[in-house]
Amino acid sequence: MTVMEQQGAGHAARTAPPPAWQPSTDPAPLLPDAEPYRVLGTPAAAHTDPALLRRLHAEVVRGRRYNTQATALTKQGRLAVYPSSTGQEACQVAAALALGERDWLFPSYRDTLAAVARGLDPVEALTLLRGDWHTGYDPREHRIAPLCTPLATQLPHAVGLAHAARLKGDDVVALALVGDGGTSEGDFHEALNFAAVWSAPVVFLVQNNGFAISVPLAKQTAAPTLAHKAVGYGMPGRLVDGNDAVAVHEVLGEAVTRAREGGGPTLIEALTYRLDAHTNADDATRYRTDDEVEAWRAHDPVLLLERELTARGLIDEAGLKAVRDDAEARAADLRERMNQDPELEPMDLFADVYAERTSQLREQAAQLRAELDAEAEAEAQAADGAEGGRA
Amino acid sequence: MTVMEQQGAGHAARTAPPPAWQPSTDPAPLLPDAEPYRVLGTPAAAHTDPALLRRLHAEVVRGRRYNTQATALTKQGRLAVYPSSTGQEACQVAAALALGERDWLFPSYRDTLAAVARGLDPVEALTLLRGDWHTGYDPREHRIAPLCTPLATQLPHAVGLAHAARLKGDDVVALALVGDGGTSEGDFHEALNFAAVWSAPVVFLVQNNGFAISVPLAKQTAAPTLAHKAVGYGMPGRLVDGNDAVAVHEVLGEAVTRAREGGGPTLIEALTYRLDAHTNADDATRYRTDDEVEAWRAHDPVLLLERELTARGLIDEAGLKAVRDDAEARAADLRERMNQDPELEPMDLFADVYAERTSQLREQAAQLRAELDAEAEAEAQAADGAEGGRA
Amino acid sequence: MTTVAAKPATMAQALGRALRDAMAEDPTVHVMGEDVGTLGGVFRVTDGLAKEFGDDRCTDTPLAEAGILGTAVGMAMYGLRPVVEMQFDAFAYPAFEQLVSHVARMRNRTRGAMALPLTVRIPYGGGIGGVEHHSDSSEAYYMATPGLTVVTPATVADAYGLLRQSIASDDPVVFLEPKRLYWSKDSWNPEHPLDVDPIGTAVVRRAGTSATLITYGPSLPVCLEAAEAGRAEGWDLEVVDLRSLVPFDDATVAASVRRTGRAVVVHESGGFGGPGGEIAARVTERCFHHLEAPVLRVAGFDIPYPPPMLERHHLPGVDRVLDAVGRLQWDQ
Amino acid sequence: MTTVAAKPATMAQALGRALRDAMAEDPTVHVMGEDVGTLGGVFRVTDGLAKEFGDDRCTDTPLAEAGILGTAVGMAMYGLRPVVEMQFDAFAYPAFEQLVSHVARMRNRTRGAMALPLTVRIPYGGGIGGVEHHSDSSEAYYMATPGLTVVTPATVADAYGLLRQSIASDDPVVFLEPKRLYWSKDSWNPEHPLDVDPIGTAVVRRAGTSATLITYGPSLPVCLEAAEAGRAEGWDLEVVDLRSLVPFDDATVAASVRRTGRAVVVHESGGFGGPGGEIAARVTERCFHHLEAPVLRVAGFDIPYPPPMLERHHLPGVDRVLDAVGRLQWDQ
Ligand SMILES: Cc1ncc(C[n+]2csc(CCOP(=O)(O)OP(=O)(O)O)c2C)c(N)n1
Ligand SMILES: Cc1ncc(C[n+]2csc(CCOP(=O)(O)OP(=O)(O)O)c2C)c(N)n1
Ligand SMILES: [Mg+2]
Ligand SMILES: [Mg+2]
Repeated sequence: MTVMEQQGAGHAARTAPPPAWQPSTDPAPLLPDAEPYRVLGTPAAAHTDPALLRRLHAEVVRGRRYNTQATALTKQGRLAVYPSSTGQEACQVAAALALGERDWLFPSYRDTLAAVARGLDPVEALTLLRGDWHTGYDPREHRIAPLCTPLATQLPHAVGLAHAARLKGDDVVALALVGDGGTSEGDFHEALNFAAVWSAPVVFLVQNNGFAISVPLAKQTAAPTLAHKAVGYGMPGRLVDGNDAVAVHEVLGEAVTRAREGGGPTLIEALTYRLDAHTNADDATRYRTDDEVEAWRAHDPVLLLERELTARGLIDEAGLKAVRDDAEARAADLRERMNQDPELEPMDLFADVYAERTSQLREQAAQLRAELDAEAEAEAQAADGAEGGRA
Repeated sequence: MTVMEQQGAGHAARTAPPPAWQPSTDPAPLLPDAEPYRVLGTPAAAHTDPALLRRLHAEVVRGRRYNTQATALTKQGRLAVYPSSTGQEACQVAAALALGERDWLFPSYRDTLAAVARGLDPVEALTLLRGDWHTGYDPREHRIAPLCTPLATQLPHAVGLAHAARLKGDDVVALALVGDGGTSEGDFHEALNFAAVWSAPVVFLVQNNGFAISVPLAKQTAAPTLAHKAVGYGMPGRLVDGNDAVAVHEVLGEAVTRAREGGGPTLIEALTYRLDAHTNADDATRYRTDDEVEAWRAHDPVLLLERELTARGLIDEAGLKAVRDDAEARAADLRERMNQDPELEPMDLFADVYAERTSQLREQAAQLRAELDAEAEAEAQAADGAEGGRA
Repeated sequence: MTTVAAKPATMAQALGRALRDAMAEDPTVHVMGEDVGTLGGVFRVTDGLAKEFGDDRCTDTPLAEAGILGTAVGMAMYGLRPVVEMQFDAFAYPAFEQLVSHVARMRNRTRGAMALPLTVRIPYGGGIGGVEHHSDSSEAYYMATPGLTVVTPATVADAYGLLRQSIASDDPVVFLEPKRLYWSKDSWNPEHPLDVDPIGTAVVRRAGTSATLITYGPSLPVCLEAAEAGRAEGWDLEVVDLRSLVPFDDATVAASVRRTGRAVVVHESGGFGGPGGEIAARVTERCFHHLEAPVLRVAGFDIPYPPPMLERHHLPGVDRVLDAVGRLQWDQ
Repeated sequence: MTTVAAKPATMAQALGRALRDAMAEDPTVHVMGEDVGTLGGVFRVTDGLAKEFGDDRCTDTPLAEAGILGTAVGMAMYGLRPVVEMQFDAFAYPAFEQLVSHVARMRNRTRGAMALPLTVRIPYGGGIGGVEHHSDSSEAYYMATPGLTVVTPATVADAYGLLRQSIASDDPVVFLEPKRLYWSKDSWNPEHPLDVDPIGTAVVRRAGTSATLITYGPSLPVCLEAAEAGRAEGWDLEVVDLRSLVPFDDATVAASVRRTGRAVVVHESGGFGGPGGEIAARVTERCFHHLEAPVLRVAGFDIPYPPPMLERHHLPGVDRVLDAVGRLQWDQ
């Protein structure tokens, strides 16, 4: 049958593709608000629970002190490297507090503070950065994934874990942290897409600190905001002032609840700033001005909380001092324990490559064993004043 | 200076992050319309230039015949595989026509028709799928990148090429084609992001045919539409009826012009359907119903054009026949030329791995040469009735 | 190990059966990948699994290999045993970072606290007339990545048994399926299908005295055929099937070469930087004074995999294997 | 080739100078990567380039390695000569598919019509106390990929000369920069900086008669030191610096081993499936009857690269090299 046979002259009738290919969702509820969500410094702050404010304050102050302590430890050679979260403590602390006991945290290299705020021993949290054996803790025990260095690669892990938990019927939520730079990686895209298609109970928190090492946000994206990426996956995007601990805590809390109740994933962009360099090895003066840093110091997460507590008369000098003393004591404990040399066992190199060592690894372990023995013997001989030759 | 010193009691003053971290663009203009753009079958069709309608019709009919011919060639063993674009001819043709002489086309494996409609000899376009030496044509001569099989990997190439052209001051636009499934790959994300950040003159056309082999769109994405992904990169997204050649042509034309004038990239989602199986090797009955296929046949791109031409009295039976005869003649020519055995030179295996053969490749080439000579000799001996042994 | 002649099946069927049995026995086994559900996979290996076990156990994922493997990592972190299908060898490359930086290292990174019991099935190699990117042999990449177990069956019985063992392994396994053997048929014993040697054990598929052909996967049938043809030249060739590249069975391979005094490594993967170099080097290290000639290699050429019309010139065939055997300095 | 003693410079400086000179001479040379602009790269190799040539010639890209390499492919298709920096070895893995499926094959796929003159600079190897993922040796992956040229300098003069040659090459080059030699200082001749042997040529860095140490990149200084230390044991060791793994200079290497009759391959990359297997195998194929002992290998262990506190146990050092030399069957 030709078209000619089907119809006569006149305007062609409209046909449309079958409904499956039609837009399925209204994008409006997925779009972030134009302004980042804030509580501190706004009238809404008056309604914030004083206990929450105090808790956030204590944790953020501890976090700040933890950051300065860890940075100091790099100078003493006690950490191989430290990517500081100074300035980002509100996000770190809120991330930890948003999660329940059985939930999982997926941190990046910059997020040891979140792990510590979740209750992990800071020495364990810093094991990898110390240059010792990796992770330092059992991820399953703490429900904290290993610190992740390859950018955005932990995001699909979070999605898979959350999905597995849901399949098993456990009401576990996974919270994954990533930086503004990390959003450019393909793994970010794939993870968010899987999460939305599977409606997995996972929350993505982008700490947008404006830089990926030296590269400013404008060279990273042309999007209205990073939160706008959410709509392309069919999940809601939220924009929040990342230095406002109360706001981040609230937005994260809502997203975690939504995920737990089967509502699927959320993408949250928190606007923040790292006041320190990228790591102790970085020279931030090469790519940003003191003025910029100063502008952000005026919006410091500690300051915002202390201002609110003070304004509402919820803390006094003594209270502030108590919080600082507590933070100081923890830092002193960390310093002391990090100043002890870790026990190292070179033979561990072969211990966990596979469940069972291959014959090749057994041979290599034997070789190293022999070398270490010879070394020890040579040292002993040298100590005895005897002449030591090559081992 | 502590906070206490800075201020007295009362409500904390509001501070905000410095402007660089604020949302920079209004997302509204980036969002696609809720309904796919259509011309054919709507009152707007009345204003379409008759010459354009005729041109599109002739090309789409040719395209359909090309598709059936190529599929037939797989049955005769003349093509190793053919991923048909039957049903998607409107997109293929519009993509070719949207581009100027110096613009570049970046096709996937399914887009040989777009290359042919752009003027490439169909035998050259099919060289790779024939199982012969790759590409078959000089990409620079035709400004058609090699057919790309690894999904979405050609998209960053298109961005890089468009960017390079702009840096050189050439007003070249690159048009990259990808499927709905391909949008899930990391390379899609990275390419769109680079394009937007660089404001590269590139247009992305997603042919959303509802399936990635057997996987339906609902398992691929939860987004309102694929065009909504655009906003996450800061580029406009457009949604169009991909079986409406006039609409696709218009939307592509606008995007190409915008890119050429320095307006940056556009993401276009064209809603379409492949009426054939994924390739000749696929069995589409495993994952879709006849009803669905029939529903789409009623929205066939050929039909839509013929209905419009007929309705406006722009074509008669003789005109239709002329178009079909032309398509038939081209198909016959293709069939005839594809039925000739291509000339194959096994030694070409080593010709283009590097500009200059390594000593290793020279040795390997010598080995193959010796084997081929021995084979030829053995065949000659066998033909002479002599006893041939192992070479 | 001998296969009790019973029901003949193709390798693809045996693999499908292995997946089914593993899923039936262990509810933590999940199959995931592109087109593995409704379609049953492009090679139909997963046919019927979604129907029998539901979409949640056999899942058509979005089209993104890093995402597939990355989410599988997360699932394994939570205690599942994901079995991932990569559609073709070259389409596993997008997941390379996940494989090398996470899959291979998670156990080590966590001092054994968090092993990843996941299997990545990759159809590999050529000989099926595939166009570009459909015939890569990528085993060299996986071999060079500590933490991965690399398994490849060459027989129908091994396809079943080794896949079951791989899924049961607490370590991540790259399970390489020789595409051109998918349709190879053999009798095997469905009553005792697990009755094959463990991963890490090479098997002498044909005993011989003149020289050893060391091979695996798609090249095993070629070597067996070459060994038969070699009898006409007066050679009695031994054929060793490696079965896994990691762990590598040095003992079996070296014992064979010490017996025969000569060896040729045969594989389809490119020669330069391919598995053969490693194998030849370690055999030589272990058998130097037993060798009458250098260990030779017959491999694919060092070129991108050729198009269907030329692949026969690339693939190591019987003649090329016997030519190499002929160069093992028989006169000395 | 001798380097006229002149201005001493670090390897990082020589590399930066090579980039600068290439950009100055050829306007189609573009540098791109993460932090290569304002910051000058995390190793400061690209310091000053953005200032001198502008952001369009030295570009801070978005953070996405597949995107960086993929867009570089497109730029090369249009006639530019991109020089891509990957920040660390392990962060090149996201670009693996682009590298293997496109960069390595574009010339072949287009029958030579579209070559890709691009250079991928990758800082590689350990010894700098880097945490996880910052010390990988990934050369085995690139060696096994036909179509790639794989270059690695070990001296300051070669850093300059080989990088210039790589950028000038019409084929894609993976240019591996030994991280721990970035700060190595040497005199070189800035007047004739290009006066080094071409890519594909191995160089005897120290002549000797007892055995040949075959090495490259970060292990060259170790081998030279071992050769000096070996004098005390009565060995006069020859040291060959490969300079490029692809093309591989069979002639120079085999000639040396035929002279000395013994060889040890030394590299930092893992042994199993690493470059050493290939090298040992091909040396043995070519020199079998000249060899007094099997070619031995000293390599990193077959483990994920260890953390800073343990890396000294992993890295091949002088003692391990001399131990291997000692096992070259001197009594026979
Ligand atoms: C895949 C990958 N590429 C590159 C790097 C090197 N690198 C480490 S941190 C960093 C910048 C990350 O920026 P962002 O995501 O914004 O996080 P931030 O450091 O600001 O917290 C880069 C490029 C990496 N770790 N992983
Ligand atoms: C990286 C990669 N993964 C998998 C494949 C195998 N494959 C070929 S086509 C296809 C489906 C693509 O679907 P879509 O993008 O919607 O394009 P369509 O075929 O519908 O035109 C798949 C999975 C591939 N070519 N590349
Ligand atoms: Mg950042
Ligand atoms: Mg599709």
